[in-house]
Amino acid sequence: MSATTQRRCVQVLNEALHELFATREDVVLLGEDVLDPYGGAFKVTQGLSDAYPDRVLTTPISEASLFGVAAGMALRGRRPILEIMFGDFIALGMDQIVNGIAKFREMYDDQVTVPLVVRTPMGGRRGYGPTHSQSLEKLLLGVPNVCVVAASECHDLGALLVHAVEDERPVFFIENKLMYGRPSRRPEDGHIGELAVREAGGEYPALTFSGNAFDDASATVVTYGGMLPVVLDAVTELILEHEIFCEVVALSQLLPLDLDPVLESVARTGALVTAEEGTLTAGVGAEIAARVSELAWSDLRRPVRRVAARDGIIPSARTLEDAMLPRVEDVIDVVLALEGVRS
Amino acid sequence: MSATTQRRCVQVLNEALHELFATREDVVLLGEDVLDPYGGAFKVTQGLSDAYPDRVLTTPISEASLFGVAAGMALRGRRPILEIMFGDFIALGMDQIVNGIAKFREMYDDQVTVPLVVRTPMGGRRGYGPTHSQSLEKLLLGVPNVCVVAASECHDLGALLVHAVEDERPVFFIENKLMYGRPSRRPEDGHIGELAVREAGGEYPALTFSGNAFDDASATVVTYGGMLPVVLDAVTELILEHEIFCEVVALSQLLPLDLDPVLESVARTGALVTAEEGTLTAGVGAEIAARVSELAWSDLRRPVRRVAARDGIIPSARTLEDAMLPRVEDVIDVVLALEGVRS
Amino acid sequence: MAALPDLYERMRFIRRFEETLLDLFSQGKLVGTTHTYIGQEANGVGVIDHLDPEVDVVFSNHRCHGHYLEFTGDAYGLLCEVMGRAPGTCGGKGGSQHLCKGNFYSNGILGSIVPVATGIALAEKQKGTGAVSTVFLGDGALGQGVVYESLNMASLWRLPVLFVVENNHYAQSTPIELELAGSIPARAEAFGICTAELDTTDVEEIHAAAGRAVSHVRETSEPFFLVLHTYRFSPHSKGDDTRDPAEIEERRTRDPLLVAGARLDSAEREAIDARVEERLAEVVAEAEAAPEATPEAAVL
Amino acid sequence: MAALPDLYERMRFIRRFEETLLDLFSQGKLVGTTHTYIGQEANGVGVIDHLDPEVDVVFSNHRCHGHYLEFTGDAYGLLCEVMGRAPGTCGGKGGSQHLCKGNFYSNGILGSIVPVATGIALAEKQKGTGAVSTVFLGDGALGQGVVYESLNMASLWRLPVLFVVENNHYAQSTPIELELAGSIPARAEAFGICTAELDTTDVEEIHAAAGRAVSHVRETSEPFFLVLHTYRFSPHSKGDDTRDPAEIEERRTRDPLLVAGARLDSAEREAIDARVEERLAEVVAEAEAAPEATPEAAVL
Ligand SMILES: Cc1ncc(C[n+]2csc(CCOP(=O)(O)OP(=O)(O)O)c2C)c(N)n1
Ligand SMILES: Cc1ncc(C[n+]2csc(CCOP(=O)(O)OP(=O)(O)O)c2C)c(N)n1
Ligand SMILES: [Mg+2]
Ligand SMILES: [Mg+2]
Repeated sequence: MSATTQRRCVQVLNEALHELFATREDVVLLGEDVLDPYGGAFKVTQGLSDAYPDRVLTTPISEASLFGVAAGMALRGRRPILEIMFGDFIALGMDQIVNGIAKFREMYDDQVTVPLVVRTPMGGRRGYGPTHSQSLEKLLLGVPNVCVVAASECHDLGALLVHAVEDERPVFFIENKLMYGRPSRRPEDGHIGELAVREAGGEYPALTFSGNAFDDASATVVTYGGMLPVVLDAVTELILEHEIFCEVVALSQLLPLDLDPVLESVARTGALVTAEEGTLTAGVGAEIAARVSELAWSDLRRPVRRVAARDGIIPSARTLEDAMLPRVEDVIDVVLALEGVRS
Repeated sequence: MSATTQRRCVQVLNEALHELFATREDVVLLGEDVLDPYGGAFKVTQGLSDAYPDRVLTTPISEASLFGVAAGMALRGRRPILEIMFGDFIALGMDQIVNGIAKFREMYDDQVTVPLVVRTPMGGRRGYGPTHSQSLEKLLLGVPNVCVVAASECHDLGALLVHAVEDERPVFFIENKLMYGRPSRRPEDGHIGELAVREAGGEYPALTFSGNAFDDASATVVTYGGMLPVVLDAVTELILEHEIFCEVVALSQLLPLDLDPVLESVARTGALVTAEEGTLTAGVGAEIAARVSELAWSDLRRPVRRVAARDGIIPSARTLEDAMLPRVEDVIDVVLALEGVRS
Repeated sequence: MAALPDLYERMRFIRRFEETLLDLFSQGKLVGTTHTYIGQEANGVGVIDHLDPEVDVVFSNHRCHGHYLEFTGDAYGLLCEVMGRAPGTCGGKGGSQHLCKGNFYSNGILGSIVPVATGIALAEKQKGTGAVSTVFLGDGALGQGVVYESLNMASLWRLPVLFVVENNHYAQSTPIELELAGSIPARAEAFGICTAELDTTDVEEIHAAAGRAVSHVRETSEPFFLVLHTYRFSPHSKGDDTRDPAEIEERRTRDPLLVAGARLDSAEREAIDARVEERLAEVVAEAEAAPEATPEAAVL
Repeated sequence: MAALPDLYERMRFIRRFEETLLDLFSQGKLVGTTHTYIGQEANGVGVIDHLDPEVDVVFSNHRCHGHYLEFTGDAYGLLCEVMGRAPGTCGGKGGSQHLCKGNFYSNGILGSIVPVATGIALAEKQKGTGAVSTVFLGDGALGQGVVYESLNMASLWRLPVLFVVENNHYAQSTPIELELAGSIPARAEAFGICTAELDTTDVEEIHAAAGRAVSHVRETSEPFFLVLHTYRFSPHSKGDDTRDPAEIEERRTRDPLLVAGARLDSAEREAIDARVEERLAEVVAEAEAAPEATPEAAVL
């Protein structure tokens, strides 16, 4: 294993923050418990306040206002990075997001921009219970004029974060709790593990994975963020146990949605499955399914299927949580259930 | 015109509130400026505080907490109706909604229910500008365990509201600003105006409209709330100008989605258009399109198309607002653009 | 620092501008909504005169026209904006409640502007511009929790924010007794913030107190909380007013324009009034002649 | 009204329960998270002893085990809940932070419980039950604006809410100086709410002050704001603690168990301690033998 692949994702993000702070004077970071030696609940900001005491601000527990404070700073030429300790707490900021952050540029007739980044971890599988395990990025998809980026361990996390900070738009940078501890896995020689990978798109690219060198495949699975490893395990098992090949598209930009890589893959495979960790209804998969059904109507041999968490709370007990969140088997089952799947 | 059809919608809602207060001691109403003689910004609560001074509470401007206060009351056996003056302000309550109201029952293992009703007007076309014109019910669709009901002038508004108050679930009862002033239009002899109407579903039924007695039609248009009159005008014009017949399904229950009436209509028409006033991305239409594409795959002759507001702010100037929100012509254009539309 | 005739003229202009808006509404030349500043002019004029529009920042709320006119002087941009004309400050997109020009901003969600103004103060402090970030809020907006979150942060971080509470004793139709408990200044003092409280319509008194408040913020880079008890004569927005007419009449005896006007000699006052009418008529004529905002502008 | 041995026993039980949880965590028998009440026991015990679990209501936060045990006496339900066992209070769905049993509730979003507790008080007042609605919050949670929105409503509407602030001087890793400006009691006084403030670990003192607070709420149907300065000995949740160990050691000299224990004769104290161990061992054994929560239960 090379040095690159051994860095954990939390470290990659942390280094990107250090790089940003070193290169841009206007970057500031604020959030709860972000100071050293604690360095944030998930340790992403470690070392930052020691190095840049004036540009790292630990805050009271006032999420609603923090979004507003970051917006005010962004309006006045700073590049604030707001760390929200758990993604579940973005609900506290919805008014500032919907009625402020997302509106200022357009309603003020392009006289201003709001270049802020909200970094926050989503996702369950740690037994944190109903209010600390959700994948709420879905709540942001209906908000025009913001950008939602969902990092995965196979993306160039550092580059994504740097782009987010340099973006003139407000960017919600969704991290994942389990991802932090995993090794960053970047393509080497066009491969990650056994799978061939292509990277395409702009600043927040999508990765397309294939187990058979982009030859005929049975279906495309589109996913993002913390759900990617689950999907990769599923497609690997589909190859090994069922000799079924799927392509996987891992998006990093959820809003605005750029579905070109998905459409290209669907043109090859004729079938699409969406997979996300959030609850099913009105999830990312809904918008993707609606768009792809319309844009790739003639390519699709069967309806788009969605894999997601059940519509309900995320229980604390691991047994219950496991049953509620989408698993490797769920992805496999849906692919196998696609009528006439090529094998 | 009969007496029934002459009542304006605001009056129907107001009478339903009076009926609820007269029949149930546990019903209370709270909100900003709801006291007489003012009777609420849109006058829906008129006469209520004079008649029931102890059960109508005017509140400080504290939307975030109001959702919590209503939740606390509902947990303890009251039936609170919370009026939120403009639907745009539900963003202020998202935390209470997502992390409290929607969770209590299930995360407390069904030991409690949270039977509250949030009444709020959505919608534009009055020149109120970016923060007072939105259709934000889309933000609620991704929240499991709540019920979203969108009233339209053709539904039995009073019955919908009574059911909402009697529902054990938290119900978001979406009204529409323009609807208030319009006459309530209930089916008479199975017709509303020239269109035949069928009502189906449970407590929050859907209405299916047909211009040719449910004979062959070219497409189904599914819509709700304040968008219904726009769609009805469009289908009427399609009949008169283009001799194209569409069925219209006006949902009243948006969450949980019950799409049976849509599926039945699509089985007849083979095509579906969704129409809503909210912005396109991650709207109600996305979830409907995703579901119908999957469930009615073999019935659909063409992809589901969506009509919605452009993804952006809703400008104040009426010229700009008109250009941004979906209009009669937009519905007509999309129907006409359906490949091979039957005429 | 403006002298009384000047302060009077600006108040008079705001008054007549707002009355004109209400007229235009009745004539159907405006749609949407508007919240006029009639009766409260001494506050905006008395406070904002101490600010430098090139450096300082103002964040206002739904009742922002007076603040906007005083800070930017741009009556034409505002009238066009409210009328939905293309040369409007925000091209017609924002309308009455959502203005932005230079260092002036407003937004229509009560309370939510306060953390943004706090963030602005933080940015300006970090940049070392010496700017004062002033935010205007009503008694009703004090119901919003983000106000207290902001007071806490402004105090903790020693931010140069001037919070100006215009307590006109009503939030829409609701009298203050039904929306606000306890004491307004104590709410800021509890966070360790200096406060001052005035119950006057005298622009000179307000001007003096505001001068001290602004200096405090500018010199110490600490927040200040200025409470101005006031009254509005016009309805909340355009329409119905459920207040006791006798109460309004009683308040009109302390009309800030009367108070200030009485100190001017009548010839001077009449000359000012005439100048205001003239300027306003010009602005109205120009705005009425301006092209409507065009849909193309709304397309992204 | 409980006597000292009783209060001591309950504190001791909470202490040992929480220590046991941390042990089980280290052994990998628990997952997720937990926030222990170690060091703060005198607050929960001193306050809740005045409440009637049949009538009164408690809403607690992330650090809720002590409150739960004192109010419900249900150690088995709590341990099963935290361990993800089927007989857990909420069938394993809620876990450590999201408890509900009878008139007890907790939730893990800081501050957001306060308006809910306020609504509970409003409901109970309307129903005329005479219930006191008690809500526990930390110094950190005072950063949340909904707390002030709730204080305003509780005062305006004269609601029977007892707000109990447990100021343990830290919010997670953040010392109070970096999260809180001004004065804690003044924040409630500004809304016209009566307050009391205690800086003690003596359960008898807390018990007495809380008795007065609860009586005030019950008799006047008005809110009360009780500020208890305190300290936690254990880490914020399970793991890392960035506080100065010397500070913790110094605080341990005022351990509420030491303070109360010193007033008991040692034979009595030892008998209590032994009884606590016995009861706890039973609870642990039973919980370990209980079946895991089953997925079926999670399906709607
Ligand atoms: C969050 C929010 N809630 C409600 C409203 C509707 N509204 C607009 S102005 C107003 C009253 C505001 O009262 P106050 O803050 O005292 O200002 P005033 O109108 O008296 O100047 C209300 C309720 C709003 N714009 N935003
Ligand atoms: C809205 C929200 N923000 C952040 C958190 C994460 N969090 C849990 S406990 C805690 C510190 C709370 O401090 P305090 O209120 O003083 O209570 P203590 O833990 O000291 O008992 C934080 C930041 C949360 N649970 N909810
Ligand atoms: Mg007011
Ligand atoms: Mg604390």
